[in-house]
Amino acid sequence: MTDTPETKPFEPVIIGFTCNWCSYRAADMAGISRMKYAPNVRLIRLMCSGRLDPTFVFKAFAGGADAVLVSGCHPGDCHYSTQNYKAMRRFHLMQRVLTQMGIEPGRTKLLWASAAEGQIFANEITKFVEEVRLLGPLNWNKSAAPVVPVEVPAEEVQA
Amino acid sequence: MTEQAIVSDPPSVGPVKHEDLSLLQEVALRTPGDPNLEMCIQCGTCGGSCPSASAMDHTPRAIFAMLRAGMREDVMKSNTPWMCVACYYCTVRCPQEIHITDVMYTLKNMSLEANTGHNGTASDFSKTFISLVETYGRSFEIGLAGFQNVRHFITRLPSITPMAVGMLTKKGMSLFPPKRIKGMDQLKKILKRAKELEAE
Amino acid sequence: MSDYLFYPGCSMESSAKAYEASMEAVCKPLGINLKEIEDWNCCGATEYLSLDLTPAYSLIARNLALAQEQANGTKTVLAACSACYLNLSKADHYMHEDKAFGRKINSALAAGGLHYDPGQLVIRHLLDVMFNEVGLDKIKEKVVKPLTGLRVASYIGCMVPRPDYNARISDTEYPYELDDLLKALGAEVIDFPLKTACCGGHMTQIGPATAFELIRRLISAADQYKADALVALCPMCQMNLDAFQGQMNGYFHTSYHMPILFFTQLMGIAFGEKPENLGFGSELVSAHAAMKRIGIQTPEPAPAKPVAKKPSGLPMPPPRVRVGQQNTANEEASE
Amino acid sequence: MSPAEKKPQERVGVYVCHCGTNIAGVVNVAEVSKWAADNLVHEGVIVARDYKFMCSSLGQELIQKDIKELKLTRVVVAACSPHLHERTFRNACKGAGLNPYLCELVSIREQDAWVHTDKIAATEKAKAIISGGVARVIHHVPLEPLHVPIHPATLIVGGGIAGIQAALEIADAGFPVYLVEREPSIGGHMAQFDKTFPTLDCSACILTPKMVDVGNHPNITMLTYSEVQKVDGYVGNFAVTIKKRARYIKTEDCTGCGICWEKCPKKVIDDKFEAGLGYRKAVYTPFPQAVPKYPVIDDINCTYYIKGTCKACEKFCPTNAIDFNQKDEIITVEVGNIILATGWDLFDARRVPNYGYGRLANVFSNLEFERLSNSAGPTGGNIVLRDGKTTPKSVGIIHCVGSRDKNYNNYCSAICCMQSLKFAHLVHEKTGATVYNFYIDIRTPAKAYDEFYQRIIEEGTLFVRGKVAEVTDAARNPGEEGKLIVQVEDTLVGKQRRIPVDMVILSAGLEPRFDSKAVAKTFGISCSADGWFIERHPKLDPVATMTEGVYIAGCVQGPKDIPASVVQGAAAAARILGRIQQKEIALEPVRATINEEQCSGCRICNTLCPFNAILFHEDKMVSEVNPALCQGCGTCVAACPAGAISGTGFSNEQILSQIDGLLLLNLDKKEAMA
Repeated sequence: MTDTPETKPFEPVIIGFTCNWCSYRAADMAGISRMKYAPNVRLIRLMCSGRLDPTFVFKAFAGGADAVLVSGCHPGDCHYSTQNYKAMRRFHLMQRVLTQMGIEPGRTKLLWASAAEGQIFANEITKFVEEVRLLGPLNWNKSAAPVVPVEVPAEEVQA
Repeated sequence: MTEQAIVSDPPSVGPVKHEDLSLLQEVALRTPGDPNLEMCIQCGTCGGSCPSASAMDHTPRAIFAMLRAGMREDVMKSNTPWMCVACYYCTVRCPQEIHITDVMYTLKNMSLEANTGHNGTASDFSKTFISLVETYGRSFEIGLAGFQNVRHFITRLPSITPMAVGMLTKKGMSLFPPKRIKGMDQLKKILKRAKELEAE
Repeated sequence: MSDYLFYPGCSMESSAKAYEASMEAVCKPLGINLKEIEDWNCCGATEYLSLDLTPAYSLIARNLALAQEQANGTKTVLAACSACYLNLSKADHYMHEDKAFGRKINSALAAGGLHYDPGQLVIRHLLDVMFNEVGLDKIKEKVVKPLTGLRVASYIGCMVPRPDYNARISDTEYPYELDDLLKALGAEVIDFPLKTACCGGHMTQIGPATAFELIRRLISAADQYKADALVALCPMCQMNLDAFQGQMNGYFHTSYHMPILFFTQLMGIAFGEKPENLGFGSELVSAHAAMKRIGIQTPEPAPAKPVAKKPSGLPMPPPRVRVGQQNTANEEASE
Repeated sequence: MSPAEKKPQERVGVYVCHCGTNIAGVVNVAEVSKWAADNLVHEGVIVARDYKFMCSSLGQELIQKDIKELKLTRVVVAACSPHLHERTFRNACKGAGLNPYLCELVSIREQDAWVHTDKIAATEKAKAIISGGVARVIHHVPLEPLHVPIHPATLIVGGGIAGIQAALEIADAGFPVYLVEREPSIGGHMAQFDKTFPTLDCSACILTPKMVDVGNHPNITMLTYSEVQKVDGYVGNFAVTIKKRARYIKTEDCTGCGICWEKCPKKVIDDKFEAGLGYRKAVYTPFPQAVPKYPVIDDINCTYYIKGTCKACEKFCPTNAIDFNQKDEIITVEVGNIILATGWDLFDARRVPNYGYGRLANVFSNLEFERLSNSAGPTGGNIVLRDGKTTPKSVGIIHCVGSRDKNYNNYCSAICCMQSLKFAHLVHEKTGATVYNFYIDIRTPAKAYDEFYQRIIEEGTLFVRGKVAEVTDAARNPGEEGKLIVQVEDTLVGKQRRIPVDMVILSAGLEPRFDSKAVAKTFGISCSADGWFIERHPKLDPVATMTEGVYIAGCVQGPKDIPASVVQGAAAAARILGRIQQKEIALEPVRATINEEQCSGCRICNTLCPFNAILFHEDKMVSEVNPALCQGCGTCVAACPAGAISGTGFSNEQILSQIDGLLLLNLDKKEAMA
């Protein structure tokens, strides 16, 4: 890209939580297979998506992240049998809280990827980055008031 | 980040600069949806399935190889797409899920643009058919068959006469063209705009 | 009573009047209420797609847009012609799958003040509706004159089972819908190996030799299995196999006599309708003998008297062909 | 808090690996390490180096030297995925006297250099990842691995050739083995085959001796006609619940004389062993050389269980070994390790309508043909048409049925080419018929395979390159009447051909077992989208899985032929023997612990734990984690409202500060902008 600083598109910073068994290995798989995706996501390895403490997510936003990705094994495939279901429940709860705090639901994403699904992992990340790019930088002062969740039309995300 | 563009946006028949594309890419991009054209493994399922393969100068598989090889002229001259009867056997059987029938349509479009003067019989039939539709908004079988046979199979006329008569007497088909649809102007506008878009 | 937006298609008005008649005759008792789409236009068959993709899809999409406008409540568009059915679902499918393409077609429609939201309508073929909506039980109820003793080959052809974008038909090569339906009418259905083979499509007009071969395969296979009639569900198939059977025989020096009927015609018979109201007698290869075997008296079509037909004399405007391509037909027509 | 105020309390060393050009090709490693040295001082980074190959002994020595000389208290290595080299660098630290768990490996290869092309962005990301690692490592605490004893016994699931090989290897080494098999006899698919490529020795002849060895081995407990229901515990100490289905035969009395199945009046189509081509009785052993020799009574088809009368077998049994009242039995066995060798299912060729299998009588599947050609099979080895007498004059063999096809299975089934060549030979040899092989590509990569191909060509097999479009009985001309017509494009000629034959053999592909996903779940291992079990590393660790103590061998891991399956069986056995020899095993000390002071006794965590590792002390009204059972998922840690539970290795401090670290970079940026 030959962008001059001012025309350079907004590059969101995204913190991603992965579980040790599926999604982190999916990321490895994507690497081993040299699949390319957007460099905006920085991963943190947990043993299980069930370990995700909502505080982590709030902390990430407070620390300047524009979005947070939570990923784990597919429902039913959890290495710890059912813990990712617990993660799922927490996630939706958390998303509601975040909305009240003025953070669009579009800034958090839940992604299931098995150890074999490097391609899916890569594609989903790229898609997510595009979605967040459209949302623009997370601005606390502006979005202090609760916002109505804005649905991004699928095709625009594609573009 | 060009990778993203590829990952996130499937090819579509949008205005694209064809000159900087390979022949294969051009065909793929001009076909609605993603025809998976680049995925061909040359297994021959299409050629084996095709009911009119015997009439084709190249089997569909061969055509795909030629597209890869960039043999534009030979492909444009080939009668293969014009012999396609759109039975979709190849499409559903293709192990690589290539939308072969749709690709054949695209190739017909391109060979008309290339105007190689080949495959007149087939393309004229399509043209006649459409010129009628563009006039009445509906097709007109008898007239169509009449045109086509006069133009290309004069010698066949005697042999088809009984049938033609049958068409008129038994099937009660009319010698007269259908009534124009009410929205003819509307349809014309739409087609005009569509042709402009196609040209883009 | 369930409503359907009905897209007849051009053949229904000319070559396939028998189909239209018999269809209406059987839909009523089965509670299928057809609302013809106001001012529909030709779907372009396989021809327009060959010339110009964008206009071709726009031509099809106009019908979808009209249907959407006139829908009020009904979502299902019913087509009886395979080619129409496929074209309508094809346009809907690709406008939906390929967003950019969808926008393009819609901007063409906009020129005519129309718009279609891909995925808004459900496009289905008559057979699919008969089998999956009405259901065999209900059809069996209506049977008053079982077709016992009639041996038929069920012929679905290409465009209903393939590519079948919405996976409505049981199989792309060996679907059982039509077989079961005809069995439900009491007919004896042969295991027809070519039930989804090609009838030749537009080849009759482009490469007659090829077309005749395809027709021969179907007719001879049905004949091998000693079928009394071959049952079709598409005007194009019926037309090719019926109208061109004579020429095919001439071409191969064979003497096949295989009546080609629409499945709705047989449904009508089984429902006790009068053959006259079902378009019998309009077939070129007479079904008289076949139907007689089960005690049905169908009008014996009068032998066609050869009258030379002068196509150039037909009242018809000169076809307007795209610029850049001179057209021999112009002169002929204008003379 | 602005970084400046913080007082570094640890001495951290940062080591950036080039991994040749793998990382250095995209990430500017020199810049990264310099940045770390300059900008992470507040975190206590006192040295940052980059080196060509950190994992090399020289690289490790570099780290060890710094630990000793610079008194490092923490080490961060930025290189490949922790799943690859975490152990390496931990050991390096250990070697230099630093507790291995004070070392953090962050991935800038799999998750940075390899997946990005924009060098600037990649370099920035590397910095962030490292700063995250540094921030995290500070909160690491010295840990000792948990040492648990290993139970010497091994469970092997699946009595096919892979399982048999593994069982014999371990048993011969003197350790106990439980071999669980679903069918009444071990032997698996190999027992059904006729000849084996490329040497053409008879499958039974080479397999049965091994089966007998298994049967007689003092260290092997065979549990045939049985299935694993539940697996508890962890590596070294699994408790496996197994259901032994009722045989209705007193095995201690049965001599396997065979009178019962002679006398049994009920004939049943044998769609398992004879692939539907032959019959068996309601009381039966799948095949004469079955191990164990005892039959089973199939209670679904047995007349007694249907009508309540018959008992012919009981009447004639010379040793009164029949027991109609036998019940299923549930047993539990203790094992230290597990090998899964559950094999494959055959692709159902009915799914390819255009090949007419199941509709056209003389279209056969490969398994059917194996039985047809097998001298112990229903036709005594005569290759004949379905009518049972006519010998085919021409045979078409179709490769890649259901394989390499996005409509069915994407993958190549690996064995079909050689198998089809073998079929061609057998047909030639036994019938002298004309044989056509229809192929897309001929794949003969292993030892003596291509020579076999050459031999088959020489024998006069006609090869047609093209994926067959359809097999039909619709004749187009008298020549085709009564034949099966194979319609195909001969891609080397570029023309469509219709080839009339008497018999068609479909080389249907291999598929994962129908219940593979459920099995994977039972044993806590992961399964690819297709359903094949996933190995720890596709090249370097093909028989281990991501789950400690569970190994895979044979086709369960992916389609493969007999030699490859045997190799994997032996390999898995060797891995386990190595483990058992150690007597005990070190486990990652990633565990949850509950601080009694803070625990409010709400018991939320108790129900969350999938391993029931949390017990509640009624007396003290507090919960406690049993470290032996805890697997360290951390769900309870996240759930504890009182924050009383902490997860070693993944404590809140560690993760929260890693977040800070990862974002440090943009904090700087944001400040810069402001």
